Amino acid sequence: MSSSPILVVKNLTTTFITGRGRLPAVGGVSFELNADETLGIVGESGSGKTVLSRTIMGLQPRSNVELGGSVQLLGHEIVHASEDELRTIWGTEVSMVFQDPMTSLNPVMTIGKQISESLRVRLGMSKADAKVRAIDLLKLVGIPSAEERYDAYPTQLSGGMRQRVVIAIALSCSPQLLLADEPTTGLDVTIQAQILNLIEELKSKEKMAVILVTHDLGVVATRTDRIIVMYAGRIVEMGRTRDVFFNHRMPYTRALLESTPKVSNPSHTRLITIPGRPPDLYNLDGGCAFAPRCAYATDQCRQEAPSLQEANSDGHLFACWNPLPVGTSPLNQQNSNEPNGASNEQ
Amino acid sequence: MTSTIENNEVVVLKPEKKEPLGVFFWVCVGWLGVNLLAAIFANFLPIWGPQDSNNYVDLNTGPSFSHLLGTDDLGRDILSRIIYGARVSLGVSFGAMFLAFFIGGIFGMYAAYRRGKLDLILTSVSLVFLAFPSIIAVIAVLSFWTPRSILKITIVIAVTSIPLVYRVIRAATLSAATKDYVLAAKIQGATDRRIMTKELLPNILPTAVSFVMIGIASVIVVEGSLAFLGLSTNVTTPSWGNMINESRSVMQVNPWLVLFPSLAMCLLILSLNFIGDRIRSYYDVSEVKL
Amino acid sequence: MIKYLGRRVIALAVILTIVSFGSFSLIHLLPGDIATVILGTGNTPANRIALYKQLGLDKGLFSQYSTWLGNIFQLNFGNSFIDGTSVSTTIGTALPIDFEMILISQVMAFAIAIPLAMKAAKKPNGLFDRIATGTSFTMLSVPPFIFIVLLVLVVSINLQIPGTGPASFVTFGQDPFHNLVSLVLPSIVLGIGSTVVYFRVLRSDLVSTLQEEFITMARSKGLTRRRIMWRHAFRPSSIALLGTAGLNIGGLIAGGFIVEYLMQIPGIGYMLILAINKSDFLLVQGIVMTIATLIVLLNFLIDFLFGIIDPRITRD
Amino acid sequence: MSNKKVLLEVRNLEVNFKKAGQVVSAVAGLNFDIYEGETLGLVGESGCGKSTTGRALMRIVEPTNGTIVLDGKELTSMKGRELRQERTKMQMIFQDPISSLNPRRRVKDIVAEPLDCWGSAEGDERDRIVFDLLNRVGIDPAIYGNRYARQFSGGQCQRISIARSLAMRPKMLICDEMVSALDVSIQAQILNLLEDLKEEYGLTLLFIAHDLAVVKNVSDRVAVMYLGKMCEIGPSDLMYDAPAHPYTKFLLSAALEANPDSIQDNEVLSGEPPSPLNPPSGCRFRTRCPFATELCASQEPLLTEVTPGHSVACHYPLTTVKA
Repeated sequence: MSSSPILVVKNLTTTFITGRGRLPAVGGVSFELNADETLGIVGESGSGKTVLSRTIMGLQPRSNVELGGSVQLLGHEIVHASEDELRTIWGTEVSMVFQDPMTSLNPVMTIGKQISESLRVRLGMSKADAKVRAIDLLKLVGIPSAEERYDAYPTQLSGGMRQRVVIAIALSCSPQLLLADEPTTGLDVTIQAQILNLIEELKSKEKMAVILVTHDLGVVATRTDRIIVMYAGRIVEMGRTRDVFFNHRMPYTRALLESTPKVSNPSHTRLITIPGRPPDLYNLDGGCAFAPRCAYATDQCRQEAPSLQEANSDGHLFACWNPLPVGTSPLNQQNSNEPNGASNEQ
Repeated sequence: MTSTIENNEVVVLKPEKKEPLGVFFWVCVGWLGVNLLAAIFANFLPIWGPQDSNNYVDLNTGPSFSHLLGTDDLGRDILSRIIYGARVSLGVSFGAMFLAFFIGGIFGMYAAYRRGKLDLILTSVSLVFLAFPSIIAVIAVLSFWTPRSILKITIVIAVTSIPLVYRVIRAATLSAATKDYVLAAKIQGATDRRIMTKELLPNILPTAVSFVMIGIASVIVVEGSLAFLGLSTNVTTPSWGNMINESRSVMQVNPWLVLFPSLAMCLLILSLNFIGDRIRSYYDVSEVKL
Repeated sequence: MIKYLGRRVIALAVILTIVSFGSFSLIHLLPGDIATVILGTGNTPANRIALYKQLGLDKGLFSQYSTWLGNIFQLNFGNSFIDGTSVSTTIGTALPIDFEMILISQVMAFAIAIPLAMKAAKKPNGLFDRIATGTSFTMLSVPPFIFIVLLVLVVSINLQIPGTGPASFVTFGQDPFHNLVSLVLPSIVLGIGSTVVYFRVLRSDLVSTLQEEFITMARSKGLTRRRIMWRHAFRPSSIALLGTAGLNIGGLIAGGFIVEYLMQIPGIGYMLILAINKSDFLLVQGIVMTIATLIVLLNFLIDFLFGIIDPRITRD
Repeated sequence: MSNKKVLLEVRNLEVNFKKAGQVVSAVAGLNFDIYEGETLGLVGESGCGKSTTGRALMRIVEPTNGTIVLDGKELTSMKGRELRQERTKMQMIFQDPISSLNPRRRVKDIVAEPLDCWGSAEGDERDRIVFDLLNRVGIDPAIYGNRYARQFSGGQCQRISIARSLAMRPKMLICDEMVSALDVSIQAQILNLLEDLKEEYGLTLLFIAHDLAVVKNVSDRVAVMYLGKMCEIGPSDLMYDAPAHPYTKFLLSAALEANPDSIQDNEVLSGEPPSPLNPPSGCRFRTRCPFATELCASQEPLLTEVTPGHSVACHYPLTTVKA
C-alpha cells in the first residue's frame, strides 16, 4: 500500500455550462490511487461518479464544460491536456470499461477487428501478429472458441460475452489503470459474479490498478481496498473498505447502507429510507448538500458545507458537522433484531 | 391506521428542457397564414383582377405603385395573379395531404396498433406501391384522365401519396404502441378505440403535423412540375407553375415575371419545411426511417 | 446473407410482376376506344379490326399480358403507333443520357456532402454547422424547375456562356466536350438537390452516431479523430445515407424529366413527356415499365449494400 | 399457509413465441397458486420467462396453453368486455417508470384513466378519488395534478403508476421489476410504500424481480425460474437459508451482499443459459449443473414437495443430500 501513487487527483471540478446555468457535476474532488490498489467509487445517479471517472480519463467533451484542479496520471497532467496528448496515454496507460457492452462496441465491426485495431494502431503490430494477440486476449477473458468468435459481430454475443470483449479491448495495450464504470449493471447476477471475478483475476495477473465505479454497495464490499462515497458531486466519505462499512461517520453512507435490501434480512424487513430526493445540482446553496434529507442536520449544516476531515490515520476521511459515533454501523449489530436507533424517517 | 406515510414528496419537476420554437418559426407560421388568408379572401382584396389586362397600357412593367409587382406581357397584374395562383397551389396541396392523411393515416395507425395479418398485407402493398415512382403514376394518370380539373389533380396526388403517409404514420404509431403506457391503458380496461384516440393519437400527432407540412411543400413542387408539362389546370387559371412556365420565353425582357412567382413559391416552401422541421425537433420525434 | 438475398429476390420478382401488370394495364385505363385515339374518328370498321389484331387486342386480357411480358423479356416493347420506331431503340438511346447526368450529379453530391456533413457534425450547432445547415435548408426550398430557370437566366442569358442554354444538347459520341458543357447546368441542379439531401441526412445521423458510447470507447483506445470518423462513425451512419441515396436516385430517374424537359435534353423523362403529348401509348408504357424496373433493381442493389455494411440486417 | 384462500390459480401455463419460423418456448408449463394477502416473489435471470409469465397472467401476452383462475373465474377463455372487466381486478406495474406514463397526458388524467374507462366515477367523485390516491402515494395533487408526466423523475413516475393501478381497487398487483430502474434510496421508499399499500388495500402481490435481496425483503414465498420452468418454490426465509435446487443455491451465492465480511463464494456458476429456441432435454438446468447425471438428461424432474409448502424440481435436491 505504500508504493507511490499512480494517480493523484487534486481539487478536481467539472462544471457543465448548460442552457439552465452552471451545473457543478464534480466539485473539488481530491484523492490518490496506488499502483496495486482497487478503488471503489460509490454513489447514486447524479452523484457525479460517472462524470468523475470520465474526467479522470480525459474523455469529457470540451465544449460547454469547465474543468478545474488537476489529475496527474503517471506523471501526465490530464485536465488541460489536448486530445493529441491524451491519445498517447489512452489504452497504454489507462483504459476504460463502460457500462453497457451493447452500446460500447461498434455494431458493424467484428469483435476481432475491434481488438486488433488497438494493437495495430497503438502498438504498431502487423496484421497477423495483432490477430494472434487478439485471439490470446479473447482466451484470456474467457471467451470459448476464441478463434471462431474473432469474426463474430457484437450482436452475435450475449451481454456477458460482450462485456468480456470490452475488457479484452481495454486490456489490449496493457494499461496500468483500468477504469470500470458500472461494468456489471444490466448483467444477471451469475454473469455479474463472473465478470467481477474476471476483473479481479486480471488485476493481479496484469498488475494494474482498478477503479470500480458503481451504484451497488455489494459490488465494492468484498472487491476493493478503498471506497469513495459521493453525493452531489463531492466526496462525502472515503477510506479503507472496512472503515467505510463498519466505521462510517457520514450519515449518508449509513443511509445508503440501510436502504439497500439484503439477502440476509428476514422477509418483510422494513427498509430505513432516506426521505426526499437527490438535490438539484443547479440550486445548491452554501450548506451540506445532504442536509435537507439528513435526520441530524442542524443550522450549521444548512449554512456551511463541511470539508473532509480525518477520522483515523489510515486515510479515512468524512465530510460532516455531526458525525455518527464510531462503531454504530448497522453491520455491527446485524444479528440483533432490534430496530435501528437511528431511524431517520420523518 | 398507523400512518407510515412518508411526507408528501417535495417534487423537483424536471424543467422543460426544450428550447423555444424561435422567432423564425413564428415568422414562417405568419407567412403561411398570410398566404392562406390571401388565397381564401382574394376576391375581397383591393387588387386587380387576375385577368384584367389594362387595355394594354402597362405591358411587361417592373414593380410600380399601381402594380406593386409589375405586369405581364398581357398587362395583367402579377401580384393579383400570384394571389389567385396561391389558390391552386394551396388548394391542391392542402387538399391532397388532408385526403392522403385521412385514408393513409387511419390505415397506418390501425395496422400498427393491431399488427398481425392486416398489417402484413397493408405493409407489403404499400411497399409495392412505393417501388413505383409516384410522380410517373401522377403524370401517366393525369395525361390519360381528361379533362383535367383541380379536384382530379388533388385526388390523383392524394392517392399516390397514401402509401408514403401510411408508412410514416405506421412507423410513428409503432414506436408509440410499444410503450408500456399502452399496456397500462389496456389492463385498466380501455377499449382499442380509446387507446388509439386517447393514448396513441396525441403521441403521433407531432409526427403527423410535421409530415403534413413537409408533404404540402412537396405537393406544391409536384403541382408546379405538372403546370410546366401542361398537365395542371387550364392555362387561363393562374397558378404559380403556369406563371413561371409562361414567362420563360420573355425572361430576357422582363425577369420579374419569373422571379416573383418563383419567390412566392420558394418562400412558402421554405416556411412549410421549416415549420415541419421545428415541430419535429421540438417534440423530439426522431426522423421516421422508411 | 444468402437467405436474406433470397428473400429480397422473391420480393423483387413479386414487385416486378405487379409493376409490369400496372404498366400493362395503363393502356386499358384510356378513356374511350384505343382505335379512335390512334386512328382518329371516321375510320372504317375493317381498319379498326385490323388494328385490334395488330395490337393483339382481340385476344383475352391474360393472353395479351403474357404475350406482352414475353416480348418484354426479349426487350421488345413493340413499335410506336405514331411513327413506327421501335420503343426499345428510343429507350436505348435516351437512357445513357440519364445515366450520364445522374453519374455526374451523384459524384458531385457525394464529394460535397460527405466532407461537409463530417465537418458540421464534429461541432453540432457550431458556426460552420449553423451556416451549412441554414444554407441547405434554403436550397431545399428551391424547386428544381425554378432552379434551372434561374440558372439559365443567369448563366446562359446574362453571362451568355455558349452551349449551356436549353436545346444545346449534343450526344457524347458527337462531341464529348460540348456534351459535357450542355449537361453542366442540369447536372448542377440535380447535384445540388442531392447534395442538400445527403448533407442533411448524413449530418444528423453522424451527430447521433458520434454521441454513441462506442465512439467514446474508440477514443479511449487512443485512435485518431480521423480514424474514428471514417472507420467507426461513417460506416454505421452510411446506412442512412445509402438508403436516402437509393430513394433519391430513384427520384432522379423518375423526376429528372422536368429538368430534361426544360433543357430539351432527350433523356428518358423528356421522351416520356413527348410521348404523352403525342399520345404515343406504347412508348409511355415502355418507359414507365423501364423506369419502374430500374427503380426496383436499384432498391435491390441498395438492400444488397445494406447487408454488406451492416451485419445486423442480414441476420434478423 | 395451505388453509388460506387461493386467489390466483395457474395451471400448466405455457407461452410460445414464433421467431423467424422457430418456436421459442418462453414459459413451459408453470403450476402455482397465490394465496389471498400474500406476496409471491418470482426471481430468475433475464430470459427465464418471469416477465412473460406476468404478462401472460394479464393476458397482454396470449398464453399458448394452460388456465388462469382469478378469484374463482377462469380468465383464459374470456374475451372482449368480459375479459377487460375481469382483468381490472388484477393490475400490473411495469419496469420502466417513464414509458409507463403517457408523456402527453396530465397526471390527474392518467390516474383517472381506469375510472374514465368504466365511467365508475364522475365529476367531484372522480376528482376526490384521484386526489386521495395521489396523496396516498406521496404526490401532492393540488400542486402536481395538472403537470405532464414527462416532468417527473423515475421514482415519482412509479408512484403515479401505483396510484393509477389502485384506482379500480384491484385484488391483485403484479409488479414487474418495478424498482430495478431506481436508485437504492428511491427503491427503498417505493418498497416501503408498496408494503403499506398492500396492508391498507388488502392486496395480493406477485413481485417479479431479478434482485434476490429485493425479492426476499417483500415476499412471503419465492419462486425461482430458469429457462421457462419453475425450479423451486417455497417460503422465502426457509428457501434462502436452505435452497433445495442447485440453481437457487448458485443464484444466492452470486448475489452480492453489501458487507465486506460476507463470504464471496468462489463457486460461481460458469457458462450462460442455453437458448430457449432449443432447450436441453430433461432438466433444463443440467448443462450448467455440476451435479447433473444421465438421469437429468433423460428425464424431466417434476416439482415435488420436499417439506410442506416447499417444492423443488430436481432429481437430487440439496436438502436430502444434507439430511
